[in-house]
Amino acid sequence: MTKVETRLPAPTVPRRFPLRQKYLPVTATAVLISLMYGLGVINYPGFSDTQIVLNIFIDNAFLLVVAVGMTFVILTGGIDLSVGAVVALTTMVVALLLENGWPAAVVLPVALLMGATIGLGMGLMIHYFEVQPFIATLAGMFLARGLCYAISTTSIGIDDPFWVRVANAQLWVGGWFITISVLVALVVVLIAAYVLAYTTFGRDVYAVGGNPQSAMLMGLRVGRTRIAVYTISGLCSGLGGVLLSFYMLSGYGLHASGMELDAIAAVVIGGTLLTGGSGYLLGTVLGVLVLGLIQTIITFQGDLSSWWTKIFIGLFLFVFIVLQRAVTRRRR
Amino acid sequence: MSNLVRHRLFWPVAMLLLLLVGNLAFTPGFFAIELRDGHLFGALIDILRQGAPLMLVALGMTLVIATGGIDLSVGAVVAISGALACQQISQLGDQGAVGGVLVAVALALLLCAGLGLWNGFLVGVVGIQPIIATLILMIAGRGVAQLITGGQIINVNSPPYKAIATGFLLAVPVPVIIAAALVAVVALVTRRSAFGMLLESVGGNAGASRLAGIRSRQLIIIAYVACAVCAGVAGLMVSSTVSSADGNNAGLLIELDAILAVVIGGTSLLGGRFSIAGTVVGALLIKTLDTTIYTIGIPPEVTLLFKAVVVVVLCLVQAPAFRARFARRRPTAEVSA
Amino acid sequence: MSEREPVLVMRGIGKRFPGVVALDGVDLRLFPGEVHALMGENGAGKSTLIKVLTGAYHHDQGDITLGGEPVAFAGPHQAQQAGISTVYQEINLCPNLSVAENVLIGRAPTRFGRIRWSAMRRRAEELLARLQLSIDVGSDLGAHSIAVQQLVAIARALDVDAKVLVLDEPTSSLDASEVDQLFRVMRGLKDDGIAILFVTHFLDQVYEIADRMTVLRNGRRVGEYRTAELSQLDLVAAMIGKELAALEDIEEAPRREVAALERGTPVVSADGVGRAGAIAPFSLGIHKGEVVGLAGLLGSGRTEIARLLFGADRSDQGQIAVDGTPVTFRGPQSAMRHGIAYCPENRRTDGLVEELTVRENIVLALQAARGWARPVPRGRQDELVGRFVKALDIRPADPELPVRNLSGGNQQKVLLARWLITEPRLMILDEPTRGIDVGAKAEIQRLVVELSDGGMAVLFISAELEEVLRLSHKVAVLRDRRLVTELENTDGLDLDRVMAAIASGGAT
Amino acid sequence: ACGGQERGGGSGTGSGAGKDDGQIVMGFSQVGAESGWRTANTKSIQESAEAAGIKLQFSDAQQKQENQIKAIRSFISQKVDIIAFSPVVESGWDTVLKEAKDAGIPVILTDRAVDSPDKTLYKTFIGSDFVVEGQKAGEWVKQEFASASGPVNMVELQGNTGAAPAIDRKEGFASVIGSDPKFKMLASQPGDFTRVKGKEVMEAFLRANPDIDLLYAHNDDMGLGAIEAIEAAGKKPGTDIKIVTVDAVKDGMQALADGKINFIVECSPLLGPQLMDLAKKVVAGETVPERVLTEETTFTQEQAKSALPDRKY
Ligand SMILES: Nc1ncnc2c1ncn2[C@@H]1O[C@H](COP(=O)(O)OP(=O)(O)OP(=O)(O)O)[C@@H](O)[C@H]1O
Ligand SMILES: Nc1ncnc2c1ncn2[C@@H]1O[C@H](COP(=O)(O)OP(=O)(O)OP(=O)(O)O)[C@@H](O)[C@H]1O
Ligand SMILES: [Mg+2]
Ligand SMILES: [Mg+2]
Repeated sequence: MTKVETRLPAPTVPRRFPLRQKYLPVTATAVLISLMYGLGVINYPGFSDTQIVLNIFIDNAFLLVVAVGMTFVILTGGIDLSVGAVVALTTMVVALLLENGWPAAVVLPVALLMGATIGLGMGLMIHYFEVQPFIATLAGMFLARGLCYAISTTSIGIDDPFWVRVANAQLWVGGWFITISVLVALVVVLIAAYVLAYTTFGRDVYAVGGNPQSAMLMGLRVGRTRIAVYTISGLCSGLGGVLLSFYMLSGYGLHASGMELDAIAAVVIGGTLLTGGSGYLLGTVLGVLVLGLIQTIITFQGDLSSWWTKIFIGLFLFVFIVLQRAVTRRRR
Repeated sequence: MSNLVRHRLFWPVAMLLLLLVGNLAFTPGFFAIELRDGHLFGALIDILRQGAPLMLVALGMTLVIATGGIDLSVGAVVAISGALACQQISQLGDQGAVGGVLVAVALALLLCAGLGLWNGFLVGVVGIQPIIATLILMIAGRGVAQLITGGQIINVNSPPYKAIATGFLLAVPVPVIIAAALVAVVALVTRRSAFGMLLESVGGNAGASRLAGIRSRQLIIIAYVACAVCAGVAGLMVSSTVSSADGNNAGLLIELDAILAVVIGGTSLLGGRFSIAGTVVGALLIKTLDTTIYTIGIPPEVTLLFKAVVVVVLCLVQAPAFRARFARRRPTAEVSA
Repeated sequence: MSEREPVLVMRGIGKRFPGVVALDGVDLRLFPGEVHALMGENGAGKSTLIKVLTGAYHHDQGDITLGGEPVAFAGPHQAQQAGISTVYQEINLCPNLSVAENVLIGRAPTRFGRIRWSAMRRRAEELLARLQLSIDVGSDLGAHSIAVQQLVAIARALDVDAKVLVLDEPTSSLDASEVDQLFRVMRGLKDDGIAILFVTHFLDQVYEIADRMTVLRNGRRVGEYRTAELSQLDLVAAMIGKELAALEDIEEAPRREVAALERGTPVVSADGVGRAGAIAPFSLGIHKGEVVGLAGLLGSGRTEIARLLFGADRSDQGQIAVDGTPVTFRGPQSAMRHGIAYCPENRRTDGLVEELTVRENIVLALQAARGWARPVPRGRQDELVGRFVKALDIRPADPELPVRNLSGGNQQKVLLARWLITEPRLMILDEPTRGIDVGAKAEIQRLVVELSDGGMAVLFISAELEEVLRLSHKVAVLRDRRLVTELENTDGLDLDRVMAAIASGGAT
Repeated sequence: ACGGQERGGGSGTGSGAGKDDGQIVMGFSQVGAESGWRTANTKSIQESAEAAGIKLQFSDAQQKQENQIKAIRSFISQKVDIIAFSPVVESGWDTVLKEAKDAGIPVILTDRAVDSPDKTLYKTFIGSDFVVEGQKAGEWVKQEFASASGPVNMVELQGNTGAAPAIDRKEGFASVIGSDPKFKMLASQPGDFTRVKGKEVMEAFLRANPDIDLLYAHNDDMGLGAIEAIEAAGKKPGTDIKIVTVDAVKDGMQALADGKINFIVECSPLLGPQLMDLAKKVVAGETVPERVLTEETTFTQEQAKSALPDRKY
């Protein structure tokens, strides 16, 4: 081989996409939600009331918080099936402790700590023993629900004055109100969005989801990141459980049944890939809105039998997702 | 021996045996199998018979998971299949007519195949993430099942239909035969044709598979159709067990058990390599666990805790990393458990 | 140099995988301010040694000292902290992140825990500029060609304040000018007293940059040599372990004779085929028995042409014809039906299915063409696979191993075998010699010649211009995603003329 | 949203502006459609609403309390005239009920009470008492086995773990039986209110306990499933093993008439007419009793035969 001495000009490379392709799914989702909202406004009187939109937030604040935690997990390519059960367990523990006269100031951190601990446990199992996340978190789910029933099979009411006050507090802005839970949920969303976009840890989450093997070779602490996301998810479930206990003022083992699916659905509808590495927290918020909006429309419809309710929810989801897909589809 | 221990299925099988032995301790005649009126009876037979629907659903799920997908709608398909079959049969003049029942069964399975096609279309052609694509049918499908039954439980009084779940053929319960046959067919088709390998390829690396000229669309659709048909057969069994169709409760949460069975059997949820034998063992393990809970009489309040413990223990002994730690302390890790 | 203390010493390193002894008592010394080449055939254990060094693998035997202190890294993170910066063989980056992040993730500039995105972009641009790469650092890494990705990986390693820099085949898909630029940077680092461990299969590059080298064979260390004291032939002999006489075997293929070729209707021809944003419309015909080489810089659009001809991407204009008959490719399988095969450049993402075995990976395309219902009989599979494992010298020669356990070069051979057994009429080879050792490379070159002599049309893409020039009857030159000219490979054509054509955009 | 549109348009004038044209609008939040019983309940309410000229905003919560709360909140913002719902659980309604109260919308509970200390949050509660149902079953058992000398071996099929009827029916039964040492509860497992599960669990019971005298199932469906298991094991349901269940759906009554079940405690889903009456009174501002029991009874095999022909569900 002869040595080539000629110096060639460095390649000039044109920018390929003027609009960042990666923001397209979120944008499309937002547009579709507006359309759906418009549909509601046109069809149902009273739908245009701003309170309706706020109600969606009020009714889904806990789901939003849980979905935030789930977003972290899914971004690393994992999944957390335990969230619904941990939420239920939290309501149960909160109710039990309050019933036994513990002060709210102690119960609150205990609840959060418990959620985080369960998450941590699953994270450790997933990382150190290489158990598939699905199984580890399914075991977590059994465990948490099991503990609920072990505590009590009936629901326990909450009448702690602090809890009741927070639960009934309505923050009025103009003619509309939101609850404290909504505020908490929004703060959580903002913090989480900041963490994902602006901290080293947040970017590690994306890297691990992109390719864990590579991330490890790049010198990132994959194990730490992985354990951390499950802990965060557990913490969010704990917080979600606290919010739910505000919402319900009771603890019950059957609370939040199937919430894991709602949370996963919200995250995925929001454009996050289940395989990890791609997605935005804003998408998750939109995903929760989609689910809430569908439910609101169904309630406003008001004359659907139980089965038509299900069929319509499925139909709405289908139309939404196919449209979303059609808009964002890239040509091969 | 150490080769045996290292085998992928060693720990699930060991766990299965352990549970069975545990049952024996509580119910002395647990392993006894007797021939009564020319029919096989016994606890082990019951487990096989009761486990047949789960095994079938898990079997189909294995194929879907091998493509890197997941099918949440199987429970709804179980319900729809039973509902349609019962609804058809209940309208027959003579419910005992074998021909009429066959038509009803065929119709139900055809509908299930159609539902599978729908899932496969959404995943393979439209390109929707499997979990969401099948979530649609999971929700709407329950509605459809209830629509068919009118929200009521449809009763049928049809000996041929009842035979699907409670009959015997050559002393063996019919559902066991059906499940075994389907497992055999799927195993043969996947391993004797190139279907299994191509499926694993698509699940392992979809991009590379496309560039190798594999028609992944076709494979994905087939996998979802097969999954739905398996679920459909399971649905027939479930409704035939009690000669009635319950649109809301039939197959409720079976998707979770099925996925668990597949994963216990050593198939990764990320797709790629799959093991049908593993799935069968997984399904049997789960069913045995259920039976154990009833026979030992574990109080309902702690049933889930018990399940959690079993799953955790199983995961841990299966995890190579865990065993490595264990083995380091005790070089001869040949425990008879 | 030897009077100084080595910065890194690996002694008696042993590493076994199930069924394979990858390393067996290997020693390695690295001195500050030297470039040390690690040489060996495919599968000799180079990458494994590097992964042991950085803690990605745990070794079974031996010890490592860094700066006199014994070390045992639990993982690459710790190695990095201790001052060992590594570029691994396969590009190990995150395609879903931006280029800037890939360069800097793990040590992004922060203020109060907040990543300073603008500073990060600037820093990444600076680092890439050292390698003369100016791309939009905000774009996703996955959108870039493999060569660009390789440069990004190098840039990442350069940023670290390292004592030891490890480069595992960093040049395998770079063209000459990029390699030059890399060497310039490496020399600068060397002058700063950094020890560089360098792996490549290009002997010229070794002799250009390395001060000393360690040769591995079959997981054992053959010896440590000063570059100046070991001739190329001796080096090859040490790597291969054969007497000099046997070295005739690895003579590279001779230059092609254009005159011998008869051109009728092209097997495959493109007429004004193009795809917006990827490649400008081009026309190109490839005839029976002809080898057409594509020459160009990285990102010039060679891979794009290959993908369009294979139906991997859809063209949005123009017409492709097979044997003169217009065809429309709706995907790779329709191209395959017309006897076209495509061996992609990025074997990890586009080529291999890592979980499957060597055998399954080899028969994959053949099987896909037949459809799943008509399996290739096992006996025939074994026969075909056995033949190509032997012909391409795939090691270890066990077809039932998962392909992910093979060394990089052997994986490349598996990919080649996959397409060879389909006996295509047009074979598109995108960087087929990437990461392949000298012996195997000559083998592959000879194979190309043989195949084309046997009537196969070949589209040959390589970052190594000499290779393109040697094998091709015709060289198509690309620049900025545009096919600028076609040069017949007659006596007059030499490297300089091709380079000039690339540089001038074909205006010669 | 195909068929929905026109119907939605139709409801446009109705809801919200309900009071203007005099038509009462009732928001009803149903638990779900988890059983035939529930479906009959829904149907009864829908039909009687139509008969009573009340416009019904119906919402299915799919067994989730969250959804019920959401639905009630939505009813409030739709400004319905009256809200009725079957609470999934007792606790946790205070907040949303207070919202309804603040909005001046009266609330009627059906099927199940809430445990709020503030009784002004709802006007009345109409429904059966699950504990009483369990007691009725227990009393029958006590009577039936009054003359039995040896111990009576019992097994129990419970509803879903944690579900209110399951807990109360178990409790009611136990409160009657529990004091008597003659009765022995060999096993008690959830059969999730379904036939399939009932059959499966019963099979396990039969295997573990060769000598069962009585089965108490929390609903007919589980009992029907258990009958299949008993027959498959070669025993005669109703004779070898006595069976008592709750609900009295048509299939259960049929089995009762056939002699396969011995006793059924009725739990009637047909509270629609009573509910509509109450609703009208409440909207008109009349006072209504705090607790209204549904009209229900119990059935023996003889009674079943005569009641069967005009059993509606
Ligand atoms: N993860 C693994 N599991 C099993 N065997 C492996 C694994 N990684 C490497 N090997 C084996 O170890 C040997 C050395 O491989 P290694 O990758 O170090 O070779 P190399 O010298 O880097 O070759 P190349 O030039 O082709 O990159 C090979 O025989 C390979 O098959
Ligand atoms: N600078 C770049 N920015 C964005 N995309 C790029 C860039 N360079 C290459 N790509 C993309 O990478 C892929 C391969 O690029 P291309 O065909 O231009 O490379 P090539 O000519 O084969 O050169 P090489 O493989 O040596 O880089 C294509 O998808 C192309 O669009
Ligand atoms: Mg290597
Ligand atoms: Mg290229």
